[in-house]
Parts: sequence; C-alpha cells; structure tokens
Amino acid sequence: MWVAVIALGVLAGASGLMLGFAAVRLRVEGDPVVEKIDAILPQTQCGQCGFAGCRPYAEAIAAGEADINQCPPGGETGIVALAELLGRDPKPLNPENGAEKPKMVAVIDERNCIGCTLCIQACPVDAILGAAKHMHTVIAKECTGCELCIAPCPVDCIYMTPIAQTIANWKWTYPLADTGARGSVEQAAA
Amino acid sequence: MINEYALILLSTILVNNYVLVKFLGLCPFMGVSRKLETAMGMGLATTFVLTLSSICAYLTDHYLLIPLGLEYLRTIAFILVIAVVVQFTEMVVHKTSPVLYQALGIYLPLITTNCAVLAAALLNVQARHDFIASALYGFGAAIGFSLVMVLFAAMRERIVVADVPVHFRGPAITMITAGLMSLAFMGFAGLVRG
Amino acid sequence: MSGLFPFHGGLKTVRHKTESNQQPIRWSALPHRLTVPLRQHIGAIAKPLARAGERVLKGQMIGQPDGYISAAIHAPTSGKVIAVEQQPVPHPSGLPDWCVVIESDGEERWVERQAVDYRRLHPSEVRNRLRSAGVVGLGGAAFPSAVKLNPSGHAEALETLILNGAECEPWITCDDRIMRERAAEIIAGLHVIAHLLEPREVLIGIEDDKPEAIAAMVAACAGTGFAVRPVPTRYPSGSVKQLVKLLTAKETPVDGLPVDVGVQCFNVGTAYTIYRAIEFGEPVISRTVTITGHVNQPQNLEVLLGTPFSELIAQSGGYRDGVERLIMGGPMMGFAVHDDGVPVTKATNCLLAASAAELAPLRPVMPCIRCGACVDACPANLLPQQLYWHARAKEFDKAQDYHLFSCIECGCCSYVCPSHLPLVQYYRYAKNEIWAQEKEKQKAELARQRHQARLERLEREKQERDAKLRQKRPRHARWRWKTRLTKPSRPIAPRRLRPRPNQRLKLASGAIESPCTLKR
Amino acid sequence: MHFKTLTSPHVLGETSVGQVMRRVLYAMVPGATALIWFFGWGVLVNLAVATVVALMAEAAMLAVRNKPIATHLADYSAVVTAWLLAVALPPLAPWWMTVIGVLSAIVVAKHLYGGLGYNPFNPAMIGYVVLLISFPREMSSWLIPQGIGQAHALSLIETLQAIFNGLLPDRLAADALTGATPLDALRTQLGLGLAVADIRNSPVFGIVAGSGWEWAASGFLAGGLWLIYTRVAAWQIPAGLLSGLAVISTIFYLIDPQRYAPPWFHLWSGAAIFGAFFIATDPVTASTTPRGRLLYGAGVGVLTYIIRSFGGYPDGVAFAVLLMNIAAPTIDLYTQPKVFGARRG
Repeated sequence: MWVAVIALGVLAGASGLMLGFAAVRLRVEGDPVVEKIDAILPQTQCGQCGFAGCRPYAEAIAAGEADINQCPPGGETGIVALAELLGRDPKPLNPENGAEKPKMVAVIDERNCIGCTLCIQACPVDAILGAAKHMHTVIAKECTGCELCIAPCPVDCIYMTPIAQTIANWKWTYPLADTGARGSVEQAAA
Repeated sequence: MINEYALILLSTILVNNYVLVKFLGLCPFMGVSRKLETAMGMGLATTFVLTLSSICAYLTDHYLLIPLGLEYLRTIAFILVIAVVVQFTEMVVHKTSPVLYQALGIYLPLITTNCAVLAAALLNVQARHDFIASALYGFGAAIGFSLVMVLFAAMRERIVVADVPVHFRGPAITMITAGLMSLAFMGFAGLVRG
Repeated sequence: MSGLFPFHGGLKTVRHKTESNQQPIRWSALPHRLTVPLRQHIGAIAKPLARAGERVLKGQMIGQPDGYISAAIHAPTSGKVIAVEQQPVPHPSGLPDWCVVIESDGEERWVERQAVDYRRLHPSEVRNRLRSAGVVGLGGAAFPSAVKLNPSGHAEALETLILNGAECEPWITCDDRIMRERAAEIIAGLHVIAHLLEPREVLIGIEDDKPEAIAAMVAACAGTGFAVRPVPTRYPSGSVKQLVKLLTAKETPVDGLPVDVGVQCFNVGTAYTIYRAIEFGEPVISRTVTITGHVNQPQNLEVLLGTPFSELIAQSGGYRDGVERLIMGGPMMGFAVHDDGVPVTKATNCLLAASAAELAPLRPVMPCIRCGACVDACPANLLPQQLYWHARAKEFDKAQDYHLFSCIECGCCSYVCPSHLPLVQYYRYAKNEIWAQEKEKQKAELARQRHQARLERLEREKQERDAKLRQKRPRHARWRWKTRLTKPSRPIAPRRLRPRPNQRLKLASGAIESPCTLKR
Repeated sequence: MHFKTLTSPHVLGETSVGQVMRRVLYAMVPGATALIWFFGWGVLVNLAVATVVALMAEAAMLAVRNKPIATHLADYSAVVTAWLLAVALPPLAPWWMTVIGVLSAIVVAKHLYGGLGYNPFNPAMIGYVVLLISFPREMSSWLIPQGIGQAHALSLIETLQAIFNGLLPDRLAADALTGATPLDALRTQLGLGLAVADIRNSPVFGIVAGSGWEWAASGFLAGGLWLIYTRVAAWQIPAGLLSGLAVISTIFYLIDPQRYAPPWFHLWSGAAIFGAFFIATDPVTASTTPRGRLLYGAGVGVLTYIIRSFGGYPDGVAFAVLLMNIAAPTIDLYTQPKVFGARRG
C-alpha cells in the first residue's frame, strides 16, 4: 500500500515541479482585451451603462465586474459583437440601462439659450460651441447623441432630433419577399 | 509493420472515429463547434494534449505502474498525467494566442475531463500497443476528433442561418445533425477491427 | 495586340435595339420649366451660384464645382431662376435634392463662348476648362472627366486609351446613334484626350451588333492611328473592367482602378462633349437620351438637362397602355423612378417605359438551391450564392471575405437564378450596411479621440490650478486634508455635477477620493 | 404618373426551380424503364407509392410551417427525392418501408432544416441509409433480372399482392426471390476465397457488370449526359466521381487482379453511374464552387470504393454521398475561385 502512496506522491511532485517551472517561463502580462472591447463600444461616452465613459465600462467588462448588455447606444449589434469577442452568449439589452433608440442629434433652441456654458462643460466630446453669455450651438457632425447636455441646461432649450435622411445617407433596404410566396420584391418606398 | 501503423491511423481517424462511432468527447464537440476558428483552435489543443498524454500515459504505465505492480492505480495515474499536460497546454495557449485562449474560455481546462483523452490512454494499454503505436493511436484519435469537429463547425455555421423551424433552433438541430453524421459514419462499420 | 480576351460569364440577352435606332437624333422641344439638379456627378454637390429671381443666359455656370472631385452645372437655356430648392430627382430613394429651377424665356440667348486651341495650352489649363464646362462621364457613372484626364498620379505612362462604344445593355441606343451621326466630332474629342494622356495605343471598343456605327467610326478614324475593335455582343461587355480585359487581357486589380494597369476608358458621348467644350467653348447642357419601350414612337432625342421625363414621353407619342414602370437606364442596371416628373440629368442615358411584355412576369421567390448557374454567369468571378447566403444572414464580414465589393451589380446572377432571387438588392443592401458601419466606426473613433483630449485638458487645468494654489499658500501649511492613494499618472474620470438619478455611479476602479477634493 | 418601384434587373431569364427539377425527372425515365423492364412492376409501384407519400408529406410540412403550399409543391423537389429513393429500393420491398424511407427523407432530412435549399444532407440518401440500417434483410432481397414477359416474372397483380400484403406466389423458387445483387455476389464469393475471374462467369453477371444492371446503368448514363448538356447538373461532380472511382479501382486492380474487381465492373455496377449523375449532383447538398465540386465528386468516388471493397455494406454510394455532404461546407470555404483582378503574388 505504501508503495502506491509513495509512487503517486513522487509522480505528483515531479509534475508539480515541471508545471511550476513552466508557469514562470510562460508568464503572460497585460490584457489586450480591454482595447478590443473599447473598439466595439460606440464611444458616445453617455454613461447609460453606469460607468463614466466607454473606456471605464470596457475595463469593467474585462475585469468581469460589468455585463455585456448595459450599452443601449451600442444596441443589439454591439452586444452580439461583444459576445463573439468574449465567447459568451449574447443577452438582450438590459432595460434598466435604457432602450435602443435610432441615432439622435442634440439641437439648441436659440430663442431660449441664455449662454450659461453648463452644457459645454457637460458635453463629453466638446461638440457644443459657445462662450459665457454668447449664443451656444451644437456641432451636428460631432454630437454622439448621448443626451448629457439636456439635464444641466437651466432653461431646457436643448432637444434631440433624429438624423434626417438625405440622398447621401439613404440606404437600400433588406429585400422584403425573402423566401415567401408574394410575387414581386417590393422596394420599400423611403 | 508499416501497414499495421497505417491501419491504426485509418481506423482511429475514419473507421472507428472517436466522436461519431465511439461517441467519446461529445461535450467539447457540441460546445466549441459554434464557430470555425474556435473549433480549429480546440482541435489543435486537443491534438497536442492527446498525443502528449498518450505518450506520458504509456511511459507512466510501462516504467512506473507495471514494475511496481500498481496496475490497479492506472486510471488515477492517467488522470494525473492528463491534468498536468492540459495545465501545460493552457499556459502555452495563453502565451501564444490570447485571442484563442479568450475564445475557448472554459473549454480549454475542460479537456482534462474530455473522455476521449482518458479513453485513448486506457485503450492503448488494453490493446497492448508499444510506444510508437500508442503515440500514433493518440494522434489518430485526436486528428479524427479535430477533423469531425471542424467539418461540424462549418456545417453549424451554415445551419445557424438556415430557416430552421423555431422550436428546433439551437441545440435541437445540432443534436439531430450530429446524429445524422454518425449515421453516415456507420458506412464504415465492419471495415477494420479495433 | 489584336486578339480578343473574353471575360468569364456574361449573358446573351434579347437586344431590342432596332425599336429605337432607326431614326436620327432629333432635338427635343424647349420645355417651359427646367429643374436642374446640383448633384449630377460622383463627388461633392456643386455650390449654387445663381439666386432666386436672377436672369441667366444659356450656358451660364449656375453651380460651382466644390473640391477636386466635382463638376460645374450650367443653365441649359436663358431664362429666370425661380428658386434654388429641394425638388424630386431621379434616384432609387425617391428623396428630393437641391435643384435650380429655371423658367425658360424662349430666347435661347447664349453666354459668350470662347473656343481654344488645346495644343498650345498647358494640359492642366485644358483640364480646368473641361472641369468648369461640367464634362462628366456620360456612360452612366457620371464621374468628373477632368480627374481621369490627369496622368500625374500614376507612375508609368498610360499604356492604352479605350473609347467605350460597347453599349451592351439591351434597349439603349443613344451611343449607337451618336457614333453614326457624329463620328468625326467624337474622333476630334478623342484627339484632345490622347493629347492629354499620351497613350501608347488608342482602341475603340464597339459591340458587333452595331455594324453601321463600326463603319462610321472606322471611316472617321482613317489615318489617325486609332484602331476600332468590334467586340462580341455579350452583356456586360460595356462595363469598364470587362471591356479592359476584353481588349487588353489586363485584369483591373481587385482594390484598384483600370489606370493601375495602365488603361483609361472614356465613353463616346463624353468624347463628343469634350470636343464641344474645347472647339466651341460650350458647357455640357444637353445629352442624347433614348426614349423606348412601351411608347408609340421610340426614338433618340437631344435633350436639355432638367427637362422632365414626362415631356420626353409626350414628344415620343405618349405611353401605350399597360405601362407599369418607367426605368431610367437599361432593364439590367437601371432603376424605376417614382414619378415621371423628375428631370433629366447627365446620367440619364435611356428612359424605358416598361409594360408586362418587357418586364419579367412576377414569379414567386424560392430559396436558393446553390445550383451554381449564377457562378457561371458572374463576370467578376464571384460566388453569388455564397454572397447571397451571408448577405441574407447579415454576416457582413464573411460577405467581404467573398469579395462583395468586386460585384459590379450587373444583374447577370439575378437574370439566370432559377429561384428568381433579388440577388443584386441583397448585395446593394449589404454594401450600404457595410459603408454605414464603416462611417459609424470612424465617427466613434473621432468621438473617442475628442473625449480623450477633453480628459487630458481637464487634467492639465486641474494641475495648473493646484500649482497656483500651492504657490499662494506658504510652505508651512503642513496639514492636508487631501489623501490620495491613486497613482497620479492615471487620468481621473471626470466628476459629474449632478449624478444621473437612476444610476449608482461607480468610480473608476482603484481611485479613492476623499470629499475635500470634490470642490470644483 | 406614379409608378411601382422594383429593383433592377427588371428582366429575368426563363428558368425556374420547377423546370430544373422536371428535367431531372425526364432524365431518369430511360434508366427507370430499364429497371422496370428487368425487375418487374415492383419498381413502378415503389415509384408511385413514394411519389404520393412525398407530396403528402411535403404539403403537410408546408402547411405546418404555413408556407404557400402551391408554389413550393410546383418545384417538384419532393417528387425528385421520392424517385431517387424509390429507384434505389428492391422491387418487392414492402410498402411501409417505402413510406418510412420517404418520410424520414422529406420530414427529417429536408423540412427540419428549413425546407428546400437549407438541408445539409441529401434527403434521398438519408431515407435510403435509414432503411438500409433498420431493415437489412428486406433491403438485400432482389429479383433475378429478366424480361417482363418471361416465365418467372411476376404479373402486376402478383407484384401488388407481394408489396402490399406480403403474399408470394407459390411458383416462385425461393432463391429467385433472394437473389443477391452482383456486388453482393462478388463480396460473398470473394469472402469464400474464389478468384474474381471465375466468380464473374456465374449467371448473375452479364457482359460488363450485373446482367440487368448494366442496361439500367447505361440508361441512367444517357439521362445524366443530357442533364449535363442542358446545364441542369454541374459536369464537375460526375467527372470527379467517375474518375475518382476509376483511378482507385485501377490502382487496386493492378495490385491484385484476383482479389479486386476491374474498374469497368465498378463503374457499371451498383449505383455508381446513377449516383454520379443524379444523387451526388443534388446542388443543395453538394459543394457549390467549380473546383470544390471536382474534389467533392472524387471524394464520393473514393469512399464508395473503400466501402464496397472493405466495408460491411455492398454498395457504398449512399454513405459516401452523406460523408461528403458533411465535408461540403468546409470544401466550399477553401476552394473559392480566383476573383477578377486578384493579385498574382
């Protein structure tokens, strides 16, 4: 009986030593996954995920503190991409963080703006132009639609408008009659 | 001698395929074959582990268990050897390609519990293979496993998008497909013993 | 090299050319009101020069090119500008675009035009003249020709210049008529192009179902060293990549242009407009349009840009009964317009009034059986059934692995598909989605950089404020409330003035702040 | 005037799925008539039963998936599957076997994956393999091939009685019923150590391969070539299969002529030609790239030979096709044709 215990003990000890040596030689530092997660996030810096921006949310996901379905602007495609990267199952968007909305742009109603610069400080990407006691306006191209400027505005003169569809950003639609029997393939009138 | 080894390879890869004829290693077969890249990564990792552990199992059995008459400890010793090899593989994979390490996730350490690995070791002993034969046997089993998994992954990537009835989507259609695949493999029945 | 190098795939279609290529080109009547779109070319929309209420002369520039890839827009006739506003334009979306609406006064008074001798001018001067004359490719793409006439960007000299008179799409005969009636002017235009690009050889590709046009062009080319090359009638031999392969055996690289293999291609109509712009100083204000299909007198008309489609149909004897669709362009690549009130643009080469006879009967769409008929028909050597499979499943990265962007949307695959699948719309949908995602990614990257810059600015301002604070207070102030355990180098997440009501705010991991530093 | 907007191209060719499948049916007629001529009315009855059951099963599944029944039935794909399966069954196979085979083909192998175009496995072969594995005895009981009018042949009524309630006319000698197919005969006698040469002069074998079989095979060959000519089936698959089978059987034949049958025997016997032109060329389950089809066909040919010579089943075409169906998606991935303008280096 003793022979068995000793034999297995020796075998376990030897392999333990070998593994210890291999662990030292094959150490891995840093974790490039955070960069990859940050690249998938929509960078609206809106904080709807409960973190102060996209980068902190990415770090939280990498560290496992946050779930992958807390980003409404990223929407369904964002969650699927994150699930694919991290090898997890895609989950529906967490309603507590807000619902997925079409892309919006903030617009300042210039009749009511009093030039208090509170929205300028709140905007995470400096997309609002203006100075103290001067008229403010939103740079439509830069605005990510994060809605952080709406709350601080004392006169509530900022509202969100969907991005208008022009010939430049019009897109062909998904063919309707996929494999159904309806004869023709109707092009959905814009 | 040569065609005896060739026979071992042909038998383990096609005829007595570990997954579709012997029904071993089904959990990673089902779990990791969702995407082709991860299936290939898993195939590679399993080939590395299976070949190495077949060899180590043979050495442990030949030079440690039989001289000391401890044949009854065979299963525990083999599991220990396999666990060591898997741990080593996990470190290598984590070092060489973190993306694959991230994608495989839990299934990499799970190779330890993969019944194909232990089965290969035990069957080697049972068939009294010599050193080269057991290495080839392990290698052939792993190649068979990886080949079928890669083919299955490519099929699943096509089926996941097919117009499958709602109730059969996901694991249901995957199981049916695996069943039909083993139906096809039954064509080899009776080809080669072992 | 005199041989022909057939391309893979392609279709033999019923030509329907004789319906409209019997009569010569006639001028269309001067319309009462012209709606001239400012976006008639690939590239930036032209900047409007005219204002509402202004009087303009025929040929006066009303749209200035904006940027390098753009072209000018001119008033097709003299008259009063009523408005510069959004009007319906011929586009698959049916969305309006910026147009200059001119009410013609019937006098047709020309702005003063100045001819020029291109041999003595510096090539860039000639190119600017063409650019301000609004010369664009009239084959259908409407790409500003001045950009293509600039040989500087490419290392080796131009090997071959091809004049594209193939006109492979059924029903369309405007190039055919132009070649028959204006061969000499086309060759003169070709001389200007050859002068600018100095190619080693000049070929003119014409499909062999147009013998009269070939004869006319051969006669006009006598003694010029230009070679007319009849090519077999096979759709889409008129597509640039296919015609280049057909005549020079060179394959345009997957991600490149024909000029990368030393070949440049121009449409016969474009050569004619170059001739008019150089010899007569006339800007591009009209073009030849084929009006054909289910109309009483199919014919070719020389039409002022901005003329509504309905007027052209009226001048061609009106619709015969049973017209279902009005297609701008040919049946293979043209698109159906919503309303026939939209104006003619530089890209309008044909109006096809299509009834059930001309159109495919609406047959049920069946699933793809991977029969491979589309693989044999695809002139770009693609796998349309795999592209369809991934486009349908919205797996756009896989669609790109199968070279989705090499698809020239010629329609051959949809034509031969036994399941009548709208394959081309799947590919257009997938391309649009990929471009949109690409734009989204760039926008997100820009937002990330701006956010990063803002954090660093805030951090810098904080450091400066702390430094100023420390200088004002004497050194002996030992006691400090502020205890900081974080490493100073990490950027601290910006504190929000009023935290959002419904979120429990999590600090960036690792930073512990005591309340004193919260004063802002 | 306001118009409907539809996407280009606005004109379509004259083909349709129905036309493709109907041409496959026409191409099967010569081979099937040869079979009926040599093996009696049983083949015809099987064809009828299979077709009826297939159409009913297809209609039922379409109704369940609430897809339009008329349009999908008009594509004849269910009829093609039924005929492919019925031709492969023994003439006097009981009716319920045909029903089970067709149901497993149409319901399990085809509609469970989403109907036409989505099934990874060839439905007819799944049906055949299910029957082969579940009812080995009935599946290997073939008749001695002989003309309809000859003495032994069964009349139509007797055939119907045999199929529907299993009654055999007493005048039939026992072995007449359970005659083995040429491949079966070859396998069993090879097992007994006889040389191939003298095995082949027993009555079962005709000029090239099995006596009745070679005419059926030639009939299917004619139909198959017409399919290739009308571009319904891709030429690469039969070319790959027949050359694969020919090459490997020649190699083994040269190694040991006594032990392995000659290549022309293998080509003309069993379901080789029928499989090459009708079963393997099912576009949905086969590989879809030109080079991939050659590889796919060669794979089926080689696997057929391996199963025939070394395996437990007389004819390996069914298993070989299913095995290559498994490999088809992977083959498609790695045999993409070179795109227009792809860089040389």
